[in-house]
Amino acid sequence: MIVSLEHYLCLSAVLFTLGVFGIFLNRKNVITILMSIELMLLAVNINLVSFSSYLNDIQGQIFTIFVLTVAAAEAAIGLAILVIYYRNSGSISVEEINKLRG
Amino acid sequence: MVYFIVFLPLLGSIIAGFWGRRLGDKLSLYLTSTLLLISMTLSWITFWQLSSNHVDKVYPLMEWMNVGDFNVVWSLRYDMLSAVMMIVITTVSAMVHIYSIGYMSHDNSKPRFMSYLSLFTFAMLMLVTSDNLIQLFFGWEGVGLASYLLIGFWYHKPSAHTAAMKAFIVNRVGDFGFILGIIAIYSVFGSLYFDEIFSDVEGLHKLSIVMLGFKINVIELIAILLFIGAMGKSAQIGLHTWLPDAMEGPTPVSALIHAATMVTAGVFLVCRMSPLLEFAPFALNVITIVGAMTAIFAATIGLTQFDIKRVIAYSTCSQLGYMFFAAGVSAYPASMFHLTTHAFFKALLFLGAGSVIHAMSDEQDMRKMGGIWKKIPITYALMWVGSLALAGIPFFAGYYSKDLILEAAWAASSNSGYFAFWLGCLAAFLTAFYSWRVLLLTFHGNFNSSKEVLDHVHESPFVMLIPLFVLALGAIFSGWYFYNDFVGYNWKEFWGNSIFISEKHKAFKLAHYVPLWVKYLPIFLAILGILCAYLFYVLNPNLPKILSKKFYPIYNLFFNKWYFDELYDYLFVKSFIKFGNYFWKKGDEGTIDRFGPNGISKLVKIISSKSIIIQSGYIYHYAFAMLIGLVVLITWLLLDYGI
Amino acid sequence: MLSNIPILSSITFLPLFGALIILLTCSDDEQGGKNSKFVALWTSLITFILSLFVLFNFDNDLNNFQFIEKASWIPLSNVSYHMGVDGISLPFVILSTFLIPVCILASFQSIKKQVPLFMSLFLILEVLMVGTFCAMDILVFYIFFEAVLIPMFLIIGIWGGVRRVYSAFKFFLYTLLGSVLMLIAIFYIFSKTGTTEINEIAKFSFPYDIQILLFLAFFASFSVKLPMWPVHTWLPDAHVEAPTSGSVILAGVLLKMGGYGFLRFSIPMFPDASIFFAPFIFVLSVIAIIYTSLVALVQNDMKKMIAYSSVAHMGFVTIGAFSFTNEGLAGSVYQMVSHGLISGALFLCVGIVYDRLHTREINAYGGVADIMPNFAVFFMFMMLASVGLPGTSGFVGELLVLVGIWKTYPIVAIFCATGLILGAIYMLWLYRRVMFGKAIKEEIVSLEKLSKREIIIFVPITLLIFIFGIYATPLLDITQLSINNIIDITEFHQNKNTVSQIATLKD
Amino acid sequence: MVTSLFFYLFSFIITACAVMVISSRNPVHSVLFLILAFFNSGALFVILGAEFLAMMLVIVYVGAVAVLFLFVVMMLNINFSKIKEGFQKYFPIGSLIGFILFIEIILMVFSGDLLVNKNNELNDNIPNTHKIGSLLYTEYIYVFQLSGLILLVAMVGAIVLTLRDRPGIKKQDIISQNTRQVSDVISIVKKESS
Amino acid sequence: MNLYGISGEIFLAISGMIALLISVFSSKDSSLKITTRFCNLSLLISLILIVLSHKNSGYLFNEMYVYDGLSLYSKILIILGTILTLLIGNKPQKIDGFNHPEYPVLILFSVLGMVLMTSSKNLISLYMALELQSLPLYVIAAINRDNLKSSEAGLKYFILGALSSGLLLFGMSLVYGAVGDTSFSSISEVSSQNMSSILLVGLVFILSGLAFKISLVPFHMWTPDVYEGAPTPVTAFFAIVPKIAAITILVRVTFSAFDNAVTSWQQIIILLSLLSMILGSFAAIMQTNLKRLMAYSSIAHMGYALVGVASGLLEGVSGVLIYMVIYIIMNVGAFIIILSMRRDNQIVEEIYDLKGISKTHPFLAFGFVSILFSMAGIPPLAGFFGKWLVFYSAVNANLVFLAIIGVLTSVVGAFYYLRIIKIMYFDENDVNLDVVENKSSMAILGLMLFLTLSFGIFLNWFVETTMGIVSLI
Repeated sequence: MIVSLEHYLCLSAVLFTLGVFGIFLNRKNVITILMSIELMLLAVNINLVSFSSYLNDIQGQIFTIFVLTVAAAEAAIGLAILVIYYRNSGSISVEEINKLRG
Repeated sequence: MVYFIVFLPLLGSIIAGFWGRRLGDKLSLYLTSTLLLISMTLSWITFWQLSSNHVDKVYPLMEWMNVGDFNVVWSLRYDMLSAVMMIVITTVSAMVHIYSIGYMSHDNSKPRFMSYLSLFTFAMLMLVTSDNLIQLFFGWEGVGLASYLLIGFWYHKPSAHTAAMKAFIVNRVGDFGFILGIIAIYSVFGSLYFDEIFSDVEGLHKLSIVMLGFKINVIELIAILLFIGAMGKSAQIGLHTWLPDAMEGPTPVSALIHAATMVTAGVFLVCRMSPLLEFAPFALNVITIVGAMTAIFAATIGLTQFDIKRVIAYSTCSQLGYMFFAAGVSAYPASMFHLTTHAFFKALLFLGAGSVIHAMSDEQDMRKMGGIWKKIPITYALMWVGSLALAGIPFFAGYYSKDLILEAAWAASSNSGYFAFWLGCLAAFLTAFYSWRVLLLTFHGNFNSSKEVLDHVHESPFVMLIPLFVLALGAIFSGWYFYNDFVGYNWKEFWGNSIFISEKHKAFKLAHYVPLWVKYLPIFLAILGILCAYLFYVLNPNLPKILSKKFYPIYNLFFNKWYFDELYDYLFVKSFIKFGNYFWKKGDEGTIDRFGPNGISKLVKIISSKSIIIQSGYIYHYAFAMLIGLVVLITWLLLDYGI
Repeated sequence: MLSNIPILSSITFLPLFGALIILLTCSDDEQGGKNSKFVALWTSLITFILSLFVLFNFDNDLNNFQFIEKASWIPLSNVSYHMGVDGISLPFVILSTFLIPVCILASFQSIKKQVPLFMSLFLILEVLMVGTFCAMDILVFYIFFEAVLIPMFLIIGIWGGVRRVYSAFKFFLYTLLGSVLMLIAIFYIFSKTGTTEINEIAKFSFPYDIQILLFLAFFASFSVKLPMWPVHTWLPDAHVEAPTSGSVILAGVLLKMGGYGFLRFSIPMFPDASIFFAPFIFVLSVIAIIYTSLVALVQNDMKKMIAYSSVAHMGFVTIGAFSFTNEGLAGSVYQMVSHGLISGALFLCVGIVYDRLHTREINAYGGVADIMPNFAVFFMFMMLASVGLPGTSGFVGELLVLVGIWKTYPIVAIFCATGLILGAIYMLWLYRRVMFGKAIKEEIVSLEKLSKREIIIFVPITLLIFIFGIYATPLLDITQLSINNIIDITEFHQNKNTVSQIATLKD
Repeated sequence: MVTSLFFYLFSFIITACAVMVISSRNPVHSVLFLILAFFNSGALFVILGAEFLAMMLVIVYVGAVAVLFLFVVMMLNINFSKIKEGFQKYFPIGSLIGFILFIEIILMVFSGDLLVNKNNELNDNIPNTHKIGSLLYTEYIYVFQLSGLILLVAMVGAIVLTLRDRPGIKKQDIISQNTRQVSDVISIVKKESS
Repeated sequence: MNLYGISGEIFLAISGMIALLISVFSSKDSSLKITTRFCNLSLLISLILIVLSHKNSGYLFNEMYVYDGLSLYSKILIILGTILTLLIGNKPQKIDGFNHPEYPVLILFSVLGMVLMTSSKNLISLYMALELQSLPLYVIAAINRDNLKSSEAGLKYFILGALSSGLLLFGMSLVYGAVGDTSFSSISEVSSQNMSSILLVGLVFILSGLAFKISLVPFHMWTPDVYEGAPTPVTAFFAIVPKIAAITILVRVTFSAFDNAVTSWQQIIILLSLLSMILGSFAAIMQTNLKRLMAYSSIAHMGYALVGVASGLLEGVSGVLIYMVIYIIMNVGAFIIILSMRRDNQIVEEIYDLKGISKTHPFLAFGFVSILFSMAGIPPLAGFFGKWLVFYSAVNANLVFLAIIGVLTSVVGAFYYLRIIKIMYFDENDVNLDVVENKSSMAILGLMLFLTLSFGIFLNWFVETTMGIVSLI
């Protein structure tokens, strides 16, 4: 049995869905949400790489590199924002981030 | 000359109305009266000229409106019908103007009063001289306006302005019919000019239209609609309720407008439209019946009233009924004849009553009068003249005209004609009765009011008495003088084209050849009426009370004017207000606004407050919303794509 | 010489300059207020004189638009700034330019706060009104038509009475909701015909079902503006709360935009749909006449009563317009002009006593005739004109409408004519309760008489109503040819319909 | 066969780790599972023939990002928060939507529309890293520069947000130390002799 | 390689770094001021460079970067919008509690991201540019770092933004998989032959990601919260500038990459625009916070603008481009007014604080009234013309129902604009407002007011220009 592109895509679909689940079913803290986002990006990366591999096209891998870069940058900024939020409110519980609403 | 006759009163009205205060009371009084006198003189002169040369003329003034075929030109039509009306109007009006100088001497807005009077005269003259229906309607409404203004002249009195309003509105009901009639005429004949209408009527009289599924003969419809207008103005049964109330106005007004001239406008209209009515037999029957009913109905009420002016007002109403049924049996000349004579004697009666009221310090209730004939003998005498004329005692004016009408009704030998005849005879009896009831209650018997009033009773000044004399002359001699021309053997030549009687309708021709008993029955009844009145109010003063108790329901019905006011109040006034409130509260506010703008705005607010619920502030809700959106979009597109 | 000057644009935009001058130079204090009043008055007067110029140079015998000005605006989409007047629009242009100075004069005393703003809003209103009536491009028309909401909203809202906010919102949103659908219809027409020229569109014949939809969209706008029953409920509120001059303009000109719209757009552009909907409109109009007259009868608020009477009178307008007869259409235009004058004057009358007593409750008055005789005369005249007494312009309009409708549907005419009776009832009752009786109340006795300024306001209106009442030909002549055009169109389509019906019967 | 075995192994671990990441109550555990997931993804990349990316994933993600996460988690000293009641209520609908999404992606994957075109024949002689290197600085220089800017911005952003000078903290200030004058520091007070 | 076509952006990047240095090394008190001025200046210069360099159109870097009319148009708008927001937000920054000299630098980089975004012709460059523009935005949303609301706004913006870029990226990966290439021209080619389901799903994901940036319902959820929480000058920037770039790239993706799959994306766009119009109009009614209200208003406006895209016609796109100009004009005006009003030394946020300012500050009130009427779409103000163009194109594309819903929601929308007018003009003044009428702001307000009032005059110029632009996409 040969591992086909579909397999990878299914894996990425699972990861992506889990990431999504992590975002909106998470009631604990924001960091987990950030990690879920990383999971989504991971899914994307798997997609890209597998496509790249099966298409015999290097573009996908290059795209992945940039995605990784951006993900790192995003994580930095996200965590920075998280830190200042924590400084201000003393909590990063998702349930408590609702001062702005309506 | 005709221009002057018509516009001099207008001139007077404008001057007195706008500059009356600056001119001063006296000047405006004399000015308007003088102008009216000139107008009167001129109208007599032109009348004589016309009756000698019989040339009808139309004097154009200016264009009014012009839309396609619908064009109306202001113009003055001078034919015999107009001429007769003009002399009646100007004469009575001039007399009333002069009378008012004395009567209104204590009032402090005389110029206004004179202005209104002159305005009325102008409007009335416009009415009778109009060459087309629209201008006639102008005059028609103009007199209505003047009547409104004059009834409400003492606008401090609630009863006065209520009566004024009532008069205007009831007249409007009539106008409603009239204007529709005019429009119907236009739609049938394509013209509004009398000559053109009358020349076409023969060819079109079988035309009919379909309305609400009914097929209606147009000429009949027009005739009925016009008659509704005439009913309103001439206070025929159903639309009569304003006339008695109109007595709230100053007495000269009652004399001029509500006895001699304006109320006869309906009769004039019917006569004017005679060429058309002749082709509407059904409408003529209606006119006869309504006229006859009004004659008897008003007379019954007149029996029981205590206000001197109201009695005379009901008598006017009754006499108008006579005129109508005369017209209804196609005896238009007779109708016009009665109109003329009636103008004189009824104006005389009113002015006489005014003189009495003046003498009694503005007291109108006959129960508080009595026994004053010695103090005001001239008035008393003149009232006698007027009453005799009204009762139709031979050789007074009323005798000639009223007898002829009854004869014509008999001669019509139709069911409606007989109906009118018998009711007319009965009404003649009642007329005599209540006329003498007035005379006896007012001038004979014991004085029933305070001594101060009695001391104050005095004969009116000459300026008031002179018009009375003039009118008395008319009341005595007009019948005799005009008989030949109006209804006698040369009536056809006299009226010329202004009145048309179809060959089929022979009532007027045959009126002169009725059985003797028909000729003498009215006179007999009149005398009987006088005697009865004498019996009731001099010989046995308790008799009325006994009778009224015995026939209480009937008496009460008569006394309360057949409950017409109450009925109308219930049917229209109350229900209008009820409906108005209902529409306003339940319709506009309760339904349209509630479900319309307010409902929508409420709904919008609800939707709005619901729509921000999703904006809960929680990140997972937000993410969830995004995901739902995404899933929906994908699902939709994939379904569309066919997976 | 004349043809070189863009006279319609001058009339339209001259007040804008006045408004700018006021906005830029007049401060919101006493002196600024005074200056702004006079600037506004003079600007509007000059505009009026200019518009008279148009009136006198208007050729009644030319059967198309005159004083045409055309400047390309968006050549790509074929939209242009296109102005012109014909017999239908000219009377309204003159009516607008005439009423504005009157209104400005009328608000000299009664407006106390933010006077410069008020005056400039009025001038802007004039710009928009005149523009609405002059526009020959449907989009330009819409822009003017809709923009009127802005100044009117502010006028009602800032200078209005107690419930001004509710009324202003109601007015704005009601009419906006109506007219946005028309906007879509305009786009549709534009996209199908490729032109926005009113003349060109009128030549285009839409399929029947499309006509129906387009007609409904236009109807939504104009019926609200007019207003017709049952979308009239904004009017009483707006009138009651608006300042006097606002009510005058509202009743005098803004309502006419709806009627003008029917005559200019609905009927010529969608003749088949108009014929189809005519009975429906008659029913609504008859209901309007009777219903609102009865409602007017029970009002305790003078302005509300007159507002309701406006609805009833506008019922005549629609009936006349959709009778498709010469008389009916002429009557419809005439009725609009005369109602503009009469109801405007009636609102002025109410304004005069309101300025003195600060209440519109009818019961608070009584016996005013004694104290203010001149006013009583004017009020009486206006009241009678409103009732439609012959000799006033109100009569001519109503008569012509009745004639027109009798020709097509006599039964409608009968219902319609009941309006004459009901109108008399409520107007006379109003007059009686306000003016007659003895002046007992302290505040009534101390009422001031009419000032010279107020008399100056009334005299021209009175004269016009009277002249139009006894000499209607000039105005009717102006409108005649344009009305004939409409009739030609509708007659053609009526015949076509009957022919096609016969054809289907044969099949 | 071996490849597929490894594929399933790694895939299973990744999936299990991902589940743990989002469900573990202790954020530190989550981070650790995330790291594990990244390692296994790297392995998958190797299977796919993207060695360079596999290395990068490990270096960048595990070495930098995940550690950063760990650092922050530790620093913030987050309490273990309880799962609230509301969670149960939203769970079914939430999972339903997620599930639909998943099904749809799967459906799409198996719709048969996947095209495997081989227009860009990769020369297998050249190593993956080499290929990327030769392209990254030539054809993709533009994007590469952009990524540099992004990193710069991220740095600036992170600093702007978190750097703050607290007035109370003692800090060595060399310039002020060097420019210190005697007269600024020492004031000579003459003491009156009693 | 001739880098002339990108010289403006290069200049911007370099000057951004210089600005960073300036902000660090200038003295603390004046560094914000100096950096802002420097940034303004460099924006202006880069604008000039862009205008000069975009005279011809062409591609750079393997078709990753394109310079053409569309990009020129939006770059001008973006840079002008940024300059304006920097100018009007200059003074309030200090009062609003943040004094970071890096603020203009971050904005500069974000603008760089935006201008590059509008020039993207490739998924990779699009993604990178998009990230370059959003990362600084996350930071400046939270830049008032001692304020809970600001940091919450930043957090929400970041998380949802990351989620959306995840979606976008997932979509891109799918598209890449389906096409085998990331350039728009290949996508266009493939999508014309075979619009496979994978491409379709990818398209949906991409559009969702972009919809987030334009804040279209249901990807709008961050907008009200972020607008409210972020410092007001930042909100002004958010409301005005990023939307232009996002709309432009949306146009580019739909009309350049998926130009042959109109029927596929048209439905998505219709749905998004419908929902945005409806929700934006309805939800704003209950708002009392000015910034929140502006957020919903911008959602609704984006919905209207999108109607033009939904039409799938070039004239619709031209309408959208003009709509954006009008949108900028109105929002700049509105935010000048919001920014210049203070209560207790705080920027006014509650609409009831505006009570009766028509008397105390007639010019501001007049300006705001005109702008609000314009936003409500009442002719002859600018807003009407925008709506005209987009709804007309919708009608032209037989999307009458969309146009009808559009106008109906604009009536609902009018309601809340009117409410502000009511508060300003109809209510009595009982609030003490300080107004900082700084001259440059007032001059800009005057200009915006003039444009709002007289936009009709310039309409033809815009129509012709944008039609020229879109015909070349």
